[in-house]
Amino acid sequence: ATAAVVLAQTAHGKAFQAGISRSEWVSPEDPTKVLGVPPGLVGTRSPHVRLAKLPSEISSRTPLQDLFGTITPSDLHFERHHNGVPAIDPARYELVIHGMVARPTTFTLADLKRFPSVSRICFLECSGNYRGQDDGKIAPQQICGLTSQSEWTGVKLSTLFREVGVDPKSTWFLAEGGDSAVMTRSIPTSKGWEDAILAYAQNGEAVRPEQGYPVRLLLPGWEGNANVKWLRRLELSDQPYHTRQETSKYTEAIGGGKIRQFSFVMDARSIITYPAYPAKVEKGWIEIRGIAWSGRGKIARVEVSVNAGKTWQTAELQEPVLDKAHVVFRYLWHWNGQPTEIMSRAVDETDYTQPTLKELVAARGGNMGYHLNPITAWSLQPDGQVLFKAT
Amino acid sequence: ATAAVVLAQTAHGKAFQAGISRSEWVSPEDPTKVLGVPPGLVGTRSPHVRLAKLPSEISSRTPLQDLFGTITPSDLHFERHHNGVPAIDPARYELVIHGMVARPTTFTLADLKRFPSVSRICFLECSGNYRGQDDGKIAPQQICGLTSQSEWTGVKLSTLFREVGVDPKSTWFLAEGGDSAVMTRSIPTSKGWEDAILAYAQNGEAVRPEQGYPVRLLLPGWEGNANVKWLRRLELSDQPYHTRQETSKYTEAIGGGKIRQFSFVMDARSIITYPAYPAKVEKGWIEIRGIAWSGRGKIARVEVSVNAGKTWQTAELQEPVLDKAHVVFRYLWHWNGQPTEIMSRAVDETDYTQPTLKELVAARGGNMGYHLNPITAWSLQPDGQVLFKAT
Amino acid sequence: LITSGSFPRPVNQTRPDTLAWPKTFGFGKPVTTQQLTRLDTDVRPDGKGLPAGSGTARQGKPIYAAKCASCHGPTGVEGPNDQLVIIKGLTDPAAKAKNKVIGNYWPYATTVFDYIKRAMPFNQPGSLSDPEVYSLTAFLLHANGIIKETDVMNAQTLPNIQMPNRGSFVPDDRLSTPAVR
Amino acid sequence: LITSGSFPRPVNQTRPDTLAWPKTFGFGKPVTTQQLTRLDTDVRPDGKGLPAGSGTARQGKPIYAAKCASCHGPTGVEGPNDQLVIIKGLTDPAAKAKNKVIGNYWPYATTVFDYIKRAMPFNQPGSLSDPEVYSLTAFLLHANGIIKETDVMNAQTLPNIQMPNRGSFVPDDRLSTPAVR
Ligand code: HEC
Ligand code: HEC
Ligand SMILES: [Ca+2]
Ligand SMILES: [Ca+2]
Ligand SMILES: [Ca+2]
Ligand SMILES: [Ca+2]
Ligand SMILES: [Ca+2]
Ligand SMILES: [Ca+2]
Ligand SMILES: [Co+2]
Ligand SMILES: [Co+2]
Repeated sequence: ATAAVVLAQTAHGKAFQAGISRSEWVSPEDPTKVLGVPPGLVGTRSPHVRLAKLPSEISSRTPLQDLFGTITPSDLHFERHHNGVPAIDPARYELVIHGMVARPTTFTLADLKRFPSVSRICFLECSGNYRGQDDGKIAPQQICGLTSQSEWTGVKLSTLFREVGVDPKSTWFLAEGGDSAVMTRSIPTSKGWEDAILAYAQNGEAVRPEQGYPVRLLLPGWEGNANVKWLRRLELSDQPYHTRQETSKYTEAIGGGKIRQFSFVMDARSIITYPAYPAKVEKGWIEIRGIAWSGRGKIARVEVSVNAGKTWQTAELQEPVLDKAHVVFRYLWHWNGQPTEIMSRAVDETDYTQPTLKELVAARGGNMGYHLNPITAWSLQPDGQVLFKAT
Repeated sequence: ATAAVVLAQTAHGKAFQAGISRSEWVSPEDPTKVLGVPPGLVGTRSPHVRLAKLPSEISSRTPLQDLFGTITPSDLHFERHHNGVPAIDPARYELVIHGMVARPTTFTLADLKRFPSVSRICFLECSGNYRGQDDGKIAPQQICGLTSQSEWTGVKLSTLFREVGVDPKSTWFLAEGGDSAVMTRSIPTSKGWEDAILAYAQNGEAVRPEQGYPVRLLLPGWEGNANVKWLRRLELSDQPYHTRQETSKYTEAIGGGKIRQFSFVMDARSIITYPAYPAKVEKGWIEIRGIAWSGRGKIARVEVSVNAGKTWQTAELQEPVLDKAHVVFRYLWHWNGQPTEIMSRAVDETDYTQPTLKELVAARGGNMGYHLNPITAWSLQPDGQVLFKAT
Repeated sequence: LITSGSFPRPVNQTRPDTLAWPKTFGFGKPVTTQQLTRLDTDVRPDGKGLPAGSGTARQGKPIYAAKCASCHGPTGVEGPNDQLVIIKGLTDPAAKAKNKVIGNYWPYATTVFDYIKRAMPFNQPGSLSDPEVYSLTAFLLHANGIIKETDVMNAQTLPNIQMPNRGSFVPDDRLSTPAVR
Repeated sequence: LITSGSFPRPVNQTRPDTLAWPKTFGFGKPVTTQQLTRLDTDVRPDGKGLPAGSGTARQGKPIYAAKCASCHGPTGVEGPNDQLVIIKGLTDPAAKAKNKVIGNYWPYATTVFDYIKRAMPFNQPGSLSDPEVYSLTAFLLHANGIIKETDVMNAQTLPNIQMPNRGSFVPDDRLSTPAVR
């Protein structure tokens, strides 16, 4: 169709040649009467779709209320880093594994890709992922937008442990990043044998810079900070290192003067993402939608209350329900227009049930801190406004 | 950390403010000594990662050999359209359902999103997805890059059929797009009741323009062309319409003067994506990797031959193995450096086994055409080159 | 031959998960006549959907020359875009196999009308009047040796055209078996 | 108290899918001494990893003023960035609860050395010499009331510093139960 393409190029040549952003195009009155844009090199979002993370000085949050399903687009994956995102040249990249190993080894990126590989869909979540606001005018993105989900591909850490001959006496290893925080965390060696992955791909493509390009540690179900990005070194040891991140930070007071350390696992959680601030709703049939996840394993069920927690009904879960993964839940409800509160609570396969904020704070001797996974309530106003309410 | 951010903005202010592309950054010699880029609005690819579709005049192909896992990044999803990608304003978007229905109804995009929703991961594939080349210098992208996979979210078509009261006597419906081809296909009404979806989301976000923004028809397992994009109208009928796409195109000669029409289902297929042209390999251990899929249901197994089809071994499948979805397979192999041919064949739950090209063409009376899903062989040369070979 | 019986007639199944649903959700609005007038322009083989108006090959000839020939060639065989008219007297088997056009491949004449109306000319889609489309349809059917130059194509005559290749089309026979077909 | 026994000691399990694997794949290269000299700078609570060199709070004071005070305040409490030194005499409970710094929160003094060396100053990470890091560590420990201004911090003395809050840290107690903890 040479002539057609010549014509197409007359109209759209720049887009075809230069991959010009679709945002420069205006929607015609009747698109059936205008020849469209020819096939391109890299796709674009519709200019009518505005999606963005919400950046602060230290993190950037996923717009949970704007998303569907369970996969987070890689460019909207939450960010949390301590000294910024480094720009790493993959040709110079090396991963060193040493310490209590028989064969201290350095791997290039190409080396890592040669090993037997694995893919899995799982969530990541920062353990500092909770925020409330008194006027209720906050969206899921603000409340708990420090969680996202990807399909990760990489090499099982156990495969590399085997390759370098990890000493059976090793109980901890240090994971170190190549960012300018030279981020370090101590991880139990058992997690490395169990299900840790060195991920070099995310949602089909190379891990994004914000998520650890070219290689990150992935510890399914464990707090984001321990999933060290831009991974450059693993040192096998017989004790933890007590780095700044695992002492000064990412520890939480739990009452009686005690501080919990090495609290890796993310407890079960859920949030209704629709209806949720800033959406407004009409009375009538509403499909209540949200996501639920647990670092302990699979979600067993999600319960929804439409009467401020008085009674609870079981929501429908979208199959497949994966281990340590965001799962979509839905509950069909007829709203009569009267003010009420709706909320969801996740129950995982260990029977752990997502608590209210009050229960959580009480269990921790009155302290707030990391690992806050409370039930989130949405208060439906007579005018259809949906406001956050702490539980 | 106000001061830190002030400093960060001095260095990176433009990126932070304007979401400047990471491709404008240069990797420093030692990234641990340079403060990184602060959290942003929308993530970017590493400038070291070059991923692109391969556009022709009428389609654009997914770089299968460059991808990992099963999800195709939305901007690399294959494109096939007949009169270009329209620019549709979602505020003016309407879907009309009429014909053999009790209540002819027009739905806005917001209306469609209010109905009970569903998500599923499945592949799409153009039924014209096969290409060979005599010198063997073609990558999976050229051979069969007209297939991609997404997590789709939308409303089940059966939900809308129920809403508008589809006449039980309806056997076919017309699906019509709002592009400038005003693309039309006749679809059996039974598929609508069974598992068709009107998808408004793809991999977490709105369907991309190239894939049918704001709403496309999704017919899991059925040839791409029938999954009408930019969907604007469904007319329920008691007979097919015999549109140009389903008569002049997307029909195939099968011998004896017969032409197969309405051949919707995509037969089982697989391809080794590593090692594959243009990769070069070394002798030693190689993880053979690829994807397999079937429009008839689940992949039962994938078999790999490393001796030009003389013997076959069962490959490992990455869980979860989903219905009508790309699944990753792997086979660990030690290459002694001698020339050989490696190939994979998919077997699905109906026991359909992917044929060679010769078997396929013989079964169709010597004809090529649509629905060519042959085994793809890769010929390993002594120098490690990997060349395509037709079977 | 493709009949409506070629595909299973679905029972209006009730999905188990819909049992607790209201009869209708009530989202959406009734379709208006204006909407259907604008959108419902499709044409079925039985002629349903064909508009008023008519045309002949003789009337179509100048329209074709003005609006189509630049892409499909002066006589519909030269391209550069899709060949629309049979090339006669081909002997090379490869060339013969590719010579699949309206006159020797398409099963229904109504499809010609439907497609031209919705998609052509490629660079000005949706710009033709119904008489123009009838005339162009007649022109292409005549050029392919199906009708006479003066035959009038309209809502009555077009569905009655017998296309030579119609009997070749068979429904899908693959799914009853795991065999390669 | 956190001990190595707080987490299960793993058996070097052999995954069933690895039984047919070679003993090693042989991908990668042996680590060199030069690589470890460059990379292996971490410091454990037992002092493993501490380099040669030493420093005192007195030596650290001018370095702090020159390289740290702009972000952490002249006395380590004013900010704008993280508070590094205990604020004494707080009465408001909310303010007291936030007063969690090196001197009253951190369990090990080695962490101060390790972190400053790897990440500070924020805008010039990795720029300090080992004696500078010893001196700054001594300065912050002194400012927090842990050591004297003239105490010499080096590979022998630093691991012996007893941090007051060390006994407060307990291992994770959540996973043995579905209860909220
Ligand atoms: C600017 C170029 C251009 C012009 C002008 C044009 N066409 Fe086309 N035509 C095409 C292209 C390109 C295709 C193939 C579209 C596709 O693949 O979906 C096509 C396809 C067709 C087909 C379908 C052919 C087949 O075998 O499936 C018909 C019929 C047709 N055109 C008729 C016309 C008529 C009648 C006119 C004038 C009113 C016209 N075209 C003007 C470019 C053009
Ligand atoms: C340009 C600003 C800046 C300068 C200069 C700076 N810091 Fe920092 N410092 C920070 C920031 C920001 C953080 C928090 C980083 C994070 O959250 O991971 C921090 C954190 C720290 C911490 C950890 C505090 C805690 O409670 O976890 C210590 C200790 C520290 N700095 C010491 C120093 C020393 C010593 C110097 C001088 C050699 C210095 N800083 C210079 C900005 C700075
Ligand atoms: Ca494009
Ligand atoms: Ca923790
Ligand atoms: Ca960015
Ligand atoms: Ca087909
Ligand atoms: Ca119609
Ligand atoms: Ca060390
Ligand atoms: Co062409
Ligand atoms: Co601040």
